Amino acid sequence: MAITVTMADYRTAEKSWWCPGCGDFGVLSALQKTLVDLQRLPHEVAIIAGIGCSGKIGNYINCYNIHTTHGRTLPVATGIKLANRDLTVIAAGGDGDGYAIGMGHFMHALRRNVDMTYLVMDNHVYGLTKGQVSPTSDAGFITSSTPQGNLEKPVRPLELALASGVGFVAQGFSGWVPQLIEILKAAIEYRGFALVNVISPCVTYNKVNTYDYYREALTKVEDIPGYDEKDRLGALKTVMEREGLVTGILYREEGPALEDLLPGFREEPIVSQDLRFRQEDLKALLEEHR
Amino acid sequence: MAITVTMADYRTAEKSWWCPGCGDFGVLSALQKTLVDLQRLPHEVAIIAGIGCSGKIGNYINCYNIHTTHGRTLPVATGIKLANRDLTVIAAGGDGDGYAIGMGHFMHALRRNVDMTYLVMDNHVYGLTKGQVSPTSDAGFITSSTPQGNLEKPVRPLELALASGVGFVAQGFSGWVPQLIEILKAAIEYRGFALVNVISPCVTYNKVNTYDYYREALTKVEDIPGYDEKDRLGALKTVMEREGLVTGILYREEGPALEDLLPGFREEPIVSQDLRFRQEDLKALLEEHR
Amino acid sequence: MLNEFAWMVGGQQGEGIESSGDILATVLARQGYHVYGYRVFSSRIKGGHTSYRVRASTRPVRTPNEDIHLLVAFDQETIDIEGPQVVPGGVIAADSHFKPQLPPGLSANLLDIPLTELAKESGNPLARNVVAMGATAYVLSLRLEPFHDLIRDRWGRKGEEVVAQNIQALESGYRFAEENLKGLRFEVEAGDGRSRPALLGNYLMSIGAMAAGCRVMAAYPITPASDIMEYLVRKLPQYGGVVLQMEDEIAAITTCIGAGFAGARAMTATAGPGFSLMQEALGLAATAEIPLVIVDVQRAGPSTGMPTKVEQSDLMQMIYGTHGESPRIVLAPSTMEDAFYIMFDAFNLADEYQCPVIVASDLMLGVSLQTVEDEALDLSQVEWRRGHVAGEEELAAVKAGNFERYSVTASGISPRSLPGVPKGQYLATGVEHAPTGKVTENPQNRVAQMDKRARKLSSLKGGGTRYYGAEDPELLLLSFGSTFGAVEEAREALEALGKKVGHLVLRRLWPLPADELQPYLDKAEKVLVVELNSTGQLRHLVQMHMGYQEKLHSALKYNGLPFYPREIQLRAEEVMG
Amino acid sequence: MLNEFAWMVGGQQGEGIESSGDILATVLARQGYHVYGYRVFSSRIKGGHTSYRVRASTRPVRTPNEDIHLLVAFDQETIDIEGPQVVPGGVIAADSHFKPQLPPGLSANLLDIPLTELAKESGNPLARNVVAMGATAYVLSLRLEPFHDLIRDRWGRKGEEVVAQNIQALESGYRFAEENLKGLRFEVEAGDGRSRPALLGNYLMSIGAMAAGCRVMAAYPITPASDIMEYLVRKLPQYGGVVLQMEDEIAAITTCIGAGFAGARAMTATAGPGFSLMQEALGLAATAEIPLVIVDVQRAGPSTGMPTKVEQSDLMQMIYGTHGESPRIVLAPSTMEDAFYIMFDAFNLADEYQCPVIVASDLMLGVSLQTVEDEALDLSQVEWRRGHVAGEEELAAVKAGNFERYSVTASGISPRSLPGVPKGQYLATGVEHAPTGKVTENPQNRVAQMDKRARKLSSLKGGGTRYYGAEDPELLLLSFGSTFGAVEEAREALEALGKKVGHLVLRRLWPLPADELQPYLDKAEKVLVVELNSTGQLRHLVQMHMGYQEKLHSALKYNGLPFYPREIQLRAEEVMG
Ligand SMILES: Cc1ncc(C[n+]2csc(CCOP(=O)(O)OP(=O)(O)O)c2C)c(N)n1
Ligand SMILES: Cc1ncc(C[n+]2csc(CCOP(=O)(O)OP(=O)(O)O)c2C)c(N)n1
Ligand code: SF4
Ligand code: SF4
Ligand SMILES: [Mg+2]
Ligand SMILES: [Mg+2]
Repeated sequence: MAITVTMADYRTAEKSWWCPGCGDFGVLSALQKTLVDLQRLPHEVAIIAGIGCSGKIGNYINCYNIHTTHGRTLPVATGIKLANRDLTVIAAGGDGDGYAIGMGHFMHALRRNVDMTYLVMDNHVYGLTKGQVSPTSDAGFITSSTPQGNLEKPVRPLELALASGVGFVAQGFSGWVPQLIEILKAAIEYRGFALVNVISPCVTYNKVNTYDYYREALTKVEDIPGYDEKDRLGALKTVMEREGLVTGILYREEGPALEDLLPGFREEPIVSQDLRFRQEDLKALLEEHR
Repeated sequence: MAITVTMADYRTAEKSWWCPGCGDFGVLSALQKTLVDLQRLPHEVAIIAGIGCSGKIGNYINCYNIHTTHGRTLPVATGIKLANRDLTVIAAGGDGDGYAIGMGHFMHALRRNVDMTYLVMDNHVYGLTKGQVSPTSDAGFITSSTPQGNLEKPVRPLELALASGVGFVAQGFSGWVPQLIEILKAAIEYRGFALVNVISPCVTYNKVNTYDYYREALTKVEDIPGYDEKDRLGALKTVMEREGLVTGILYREEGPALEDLLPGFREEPIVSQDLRFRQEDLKALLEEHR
Repeated sequence: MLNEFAWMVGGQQGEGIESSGDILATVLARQGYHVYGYRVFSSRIKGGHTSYRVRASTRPVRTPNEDIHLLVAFDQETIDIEGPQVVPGGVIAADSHFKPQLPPGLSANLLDIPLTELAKESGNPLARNVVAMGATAYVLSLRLEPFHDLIRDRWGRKGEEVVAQNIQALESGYRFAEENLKGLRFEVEAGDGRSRPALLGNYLMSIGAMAAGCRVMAAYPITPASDIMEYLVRKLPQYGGVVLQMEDEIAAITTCIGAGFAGARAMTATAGPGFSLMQEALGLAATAEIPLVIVDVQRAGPSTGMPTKVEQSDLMQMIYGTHGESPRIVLAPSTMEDAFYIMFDAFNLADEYQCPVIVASDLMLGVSLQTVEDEALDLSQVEWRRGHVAGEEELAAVKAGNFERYSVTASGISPRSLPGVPKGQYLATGVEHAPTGKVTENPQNRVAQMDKRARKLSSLKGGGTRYYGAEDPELLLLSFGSTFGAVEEAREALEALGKKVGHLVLRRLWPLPADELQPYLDKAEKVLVVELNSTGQLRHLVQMHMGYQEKLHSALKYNGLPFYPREIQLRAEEVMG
Repeated sequence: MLNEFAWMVGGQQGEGIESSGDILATVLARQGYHVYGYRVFSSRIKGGHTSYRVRASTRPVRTPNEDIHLLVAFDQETIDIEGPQVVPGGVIAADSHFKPQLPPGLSANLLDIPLTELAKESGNPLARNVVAMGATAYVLSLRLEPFHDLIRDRWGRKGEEVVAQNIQALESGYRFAEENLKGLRFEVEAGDGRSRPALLGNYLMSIGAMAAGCRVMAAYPITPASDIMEYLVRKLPQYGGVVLQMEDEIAAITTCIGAGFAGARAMTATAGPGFSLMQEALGLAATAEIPLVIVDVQRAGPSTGMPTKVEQSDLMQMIYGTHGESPRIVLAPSTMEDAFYIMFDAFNLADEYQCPVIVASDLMLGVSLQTVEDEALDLSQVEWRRGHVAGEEELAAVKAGNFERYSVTASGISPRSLPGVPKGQYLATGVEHAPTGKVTENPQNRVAQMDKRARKLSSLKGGGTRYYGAEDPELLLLSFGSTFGAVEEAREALEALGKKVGHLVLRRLWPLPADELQPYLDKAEKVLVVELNSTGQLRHLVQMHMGYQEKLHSALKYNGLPFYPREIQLRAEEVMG
């Protein structure tokens, strides 16, 4: 019984709330296309979105969606994956969501290594709250909350991820959808935590980091001679030297996901298991306290 | 008027609640000695402690102390420094406090770069709550919350700090007090955010990462030929290759602290300024809305 | 001849609706009208229906109302949604470009006006809203010069050509309306000619905070509180202060706690979700006795809820949030002027009582614009009280490290010392502590410290409760916060109908000023508690602490919109029977 | 002949006080005594006074009391602090090594016993507490064999020599006491010979959770809740479940929300500070209608407070925490057995009502040890209700992407679908949403969804309120949680004095089961609400929702210690006048 999944399956009837030209449109269509290419069924996919313009993505993609509180996509995604390991789990949010309020969870998800994809729509600004500085904003960037320019060093998510020891680190650009689809496919198929930072311009509040700017500035790792996605330190060096302006799969290392290591964790998803206890189970437990 | 500060000035009458042999004793005395060496007056020093065995430090050192909620030392310290930039501000807490619940603040303090020292008493375990796994616990470490061994990759604070772009990164060992004093002096004198991760063994709940273990395993950067504290990537390489088992000042780069960049921020501490508004000030503000 | 009129513009978000409203409000305010501007917007950046309502009067106005004299429509949706509010004989000026249609049943006059076309002709295709201003001036019989002045103020920097284009746009709109409406317009009483500033409540609160000495502000962006951070980040540096956008609300509040510990006046501003995240730290400030001011600009909850809609539903959390039992003060401004003054009280009380003070604002108060009288913001009226701060003399006798920061006093208030001051060293902590601040679990000490902290607030005087209306009211309206204006108008309307109605406005919500409430509650036959929430939180608070179960009734609204005076009046009549 | 006796051991933390208490409790439980063990400890790892109290009886015991028959003192501090609780004629067995002194005024008998010395002689210098067990056996006239058995069970793995050493230590203690006390000992009634398991409340709760199908547990360590995580991390993997220690409590609760959304039964356990951090996420679960169970093992607040001391002071936050207005259920177990059963109710209600359920435990219930009857934990008594989960058939008719997860039903409860089930896709969100879950700010929809969520709980039946005592009581004692045992003993004591006293125990705290309370409150002349907090939170809840202001009185305690029966009795007598 070959069910064929098409783009239509991943669309919803909702009118988009995004501004025309917003980078998130590219991300949405890349993600939909990826899931179609992978022939995942919509009901077997869970997308966990944060709060922000980016977090609205759940309104536009037909699958199981949860819109969390601001910054909490990753622990929510962790819970979903533990409860039902058969699902394709994708956390998606903005740079503020993931790297400001969600920073703690981000750093810990990297090392916890539950099998999921984390897709960050990084526009270097707070879109939904109307244009404040974000953790990835460039130094000197002028916003409503930094009228004299951003004074803080930007968070460098790729460098942090590489330094953290996680096994899959990539960056895409919503202006380069075909590459993004390839990255997302690899990320979803990767067994473990996969970071995909996607440069997704905000056409309304970020007049500096625009599509044009990135088309000029970004280099694909495919185009860097001798680039080796297995060399963590090399990847770090490249990212540092190029100030994060690279796209592609920057690092990939196969290894077990947390689910493969958890003692007693079964192949069968928790939600499908028979959860009933027997009186003997109880008895055995009480016996230890006698 | 030469007031001389002595160790006695930094002592309190409190009986210690730490276990005999706890690494935090070494940290406490190194810190006291550092402040004496720097001849800082106790009332000009503010120590911001977290929750944990480590967080009890404020009970034993006579200066202005604040014991925050778990994990919040760094923003509290930020507020103190902004309010009174003349103070010597030292945040101090445990590995759980700083790298678990406090991880988000840690990563952001690194890039915000307010002038303060962050002293982490890293024992790779939760002491005060009786021995659960901590973010820096070794892989496989057995604790009450990881009875089958820790499955997560340890947080590598030094690597993260180096990757974040902060200007001062050091590691000390509470078994090597003289080196620790030198590190702390440099950190306190450094203008900007200075991370000092101190390996401070928990003799009660960590029987793996003991004094003896560290005396064997640790290398001082002074003893690494050609080590260059100005080379960020080199530092990262050394730390990665040696799995964090190095002590000394790993990286130092002079540069302005946030306070030096803040528009309108005065030399005179906020708390000493005359805060009263004049009716003219008010008038001028209202004028803009007419 | 109208002595009051209302205007509305509606269209898609991102189409300049907000600036249209601001322009009209400013022009009217400059001519001596009292103005109230209220925006309805949604959680998206571009697109989606939005509206801006300007109410102007020769008397002070403090709330929006439902009757619109002129509706400017940039799309059909605006006519469909907002049209029913247009008064009989009112005008709907709609851009010809979308071929406007009056739905059946509307008795308004349609002015089908080529806004887009006229703007293009003026040479500035973006000047659509200026054309609409021209039509507005005609319909409301307003002089054009003040619009000219404003155009010069706004666009003067861009050169004479731009000014000329806008003036042309303005005049073409006026002329078009004149030619087509042919005298079908409203005559309005002139303003008193006094120009008044018109500001958002969020700005008045920010100015109040600065004026009250706030020099450290740390926050995290959130609708509808972000304005406060954004205003202060522009202004505070002029006064040596600093604003930091932190990584989250926990960092924001704890930064303020640090600054407060060090002796600065520090505040944060947030809305529900951020306020929930602050609960743990709130308890720290209360227990370590650190002054702290939190502004909660309430929006429709729970959870993310409706970020751009108004509600007054965080009251219970303000009072009962955080685990355990700890003192805090909750103040609610109910007028724009008080949004300014209340910040002085907030900082004074925080310093005097060494505890968190929560200012309960709400979206309507925060993002509405209102004219205020210049004299109404008067610094000579404010006090400056910093509480018991032990200086060098007082500390001179202290033995090193023995300062009793948490001494058990009769008032419950203990002297505090500030870092940097010799001999004042102590440990501030959220752990239960001895008078020196050092940790102890001694049961007697525990009770002494709990009682001391609780006792502090028992000396609070003067809750600022205000009363309006009849001596012996049949019905007492009880309100707080932004509903004030609507409730007052309802009361006046009822009074005009010969009903004996009173209106009691709470200012201090916690500790509940029972002494101030009691005489009124005792006297009233029935009490109608008006609140923008679904459960009647204030009503329950009164029941819990004062009783009066049988007398209390609720007027509740929780669909995201503010109360209109008429709704309150109807509910009041229902309750009076 | 005593049918009940109490024993205490005291010394410095880290000296094996806890294991001494556990040994005695186990031996007594094996012999058929009903046992209650209560530890007093502090927030430090080594050093600092600590004590462990074991109360044993031939009848069930549910609370510690103040009278001690035998106090084992490892230091002078123990004698000074705990000595006054020793009954006249009781014994203080103190280690000679610290030269024990009876302070003036104590009428107890001092047994100056070389515990350290005798341990050394036994060949195991660490066996000091085993020597003390020997003395205990003598003083309380207990047979030695059960101690032998326990020694074999505990140390058997370490080889015969260790066993022999411990047996020698035990016997030397017995002999020393025998020789020195010369018959000065208590005769106690024998136990019924039924061996009963003795467990911490935290463990019973953990077992209850597992038995109720909880398979995902995420938490962050915190006293006194960590036991739950630590117990489950050892046991859950045997049943295919998983426990994760997260980076903080926000991660813990949101992990549970994710698991709940996916259809697992998930829980977190925490204490006050962690619970405060969970406030924002609590509102998400309530608004997105995701089942969630949170255990709050309350400790003395506010802020960090006294982490190792008991309090019941998070009640208001459980009910009114988080911004905005959202449904939740709060249950409080008041017995050890119910700590087990209540987890079934918690998970059933969370699933049925699709909302957070908070289990209000407290430190005393959590870390005390008590014997339970084997039959008392009976799985055939429990129900298994998962609420309305739409399966494939029900979803078959759904048009792609149109499942109405939040349909507005009469009961307020809507069908939910689980990820992985075809056609059930929807958006779960804390933003106000249409029936499909998609974001909308429509005012009518808003009211419909708010009312729907609120309506859910109105169908809740059976709060589980229990009543004990006189038909027409002069005084009604109202309690919840761990004070149950003490209140019952007080009631029995008053009854024995001929007073007509009733005792009403709440189980569901929220929604307050007014229907169950009312008949009792109506009948009672006076009501004494017993709670371990300083403001009378339950009392205020009753006032707020039911009135009865004049009848209600409070018995409060907030020094960190549990209520003793006598204290409640005294307060009751005071109130009765
Ligand atoms: C606890 C909390 N704080 C603040 C907010 C307000 N808020 C909504 S979205 C957002 C940030 C948006 O920035 P980002 O994550 O970069 O998303 P973008 O809109 O740029 O896609 C903030 C601060 C919130 N919803 N919850
Ligand atoms: C919000 C909150 N969660 C949990 C705790 C309990 N707690 C106290 S200390 C601590 C961790 C201690 O570990 P660490 O920071 O490494 O300090 P150490 O005791 O090892 O020095 C925890 C989880 C708390 N106090 N507050
Ligand atoms: S504001 Fe920016 S991020 Fe948000 S929808 Fe518009 S373009 Fe996209
Ligand atoms: S438990 Fe460990 S960290 Fe805590 S005081 Fe003892 S040795 Fe130090
Ligand atoms: Mg963004
Ligand atoms: Mg630690």
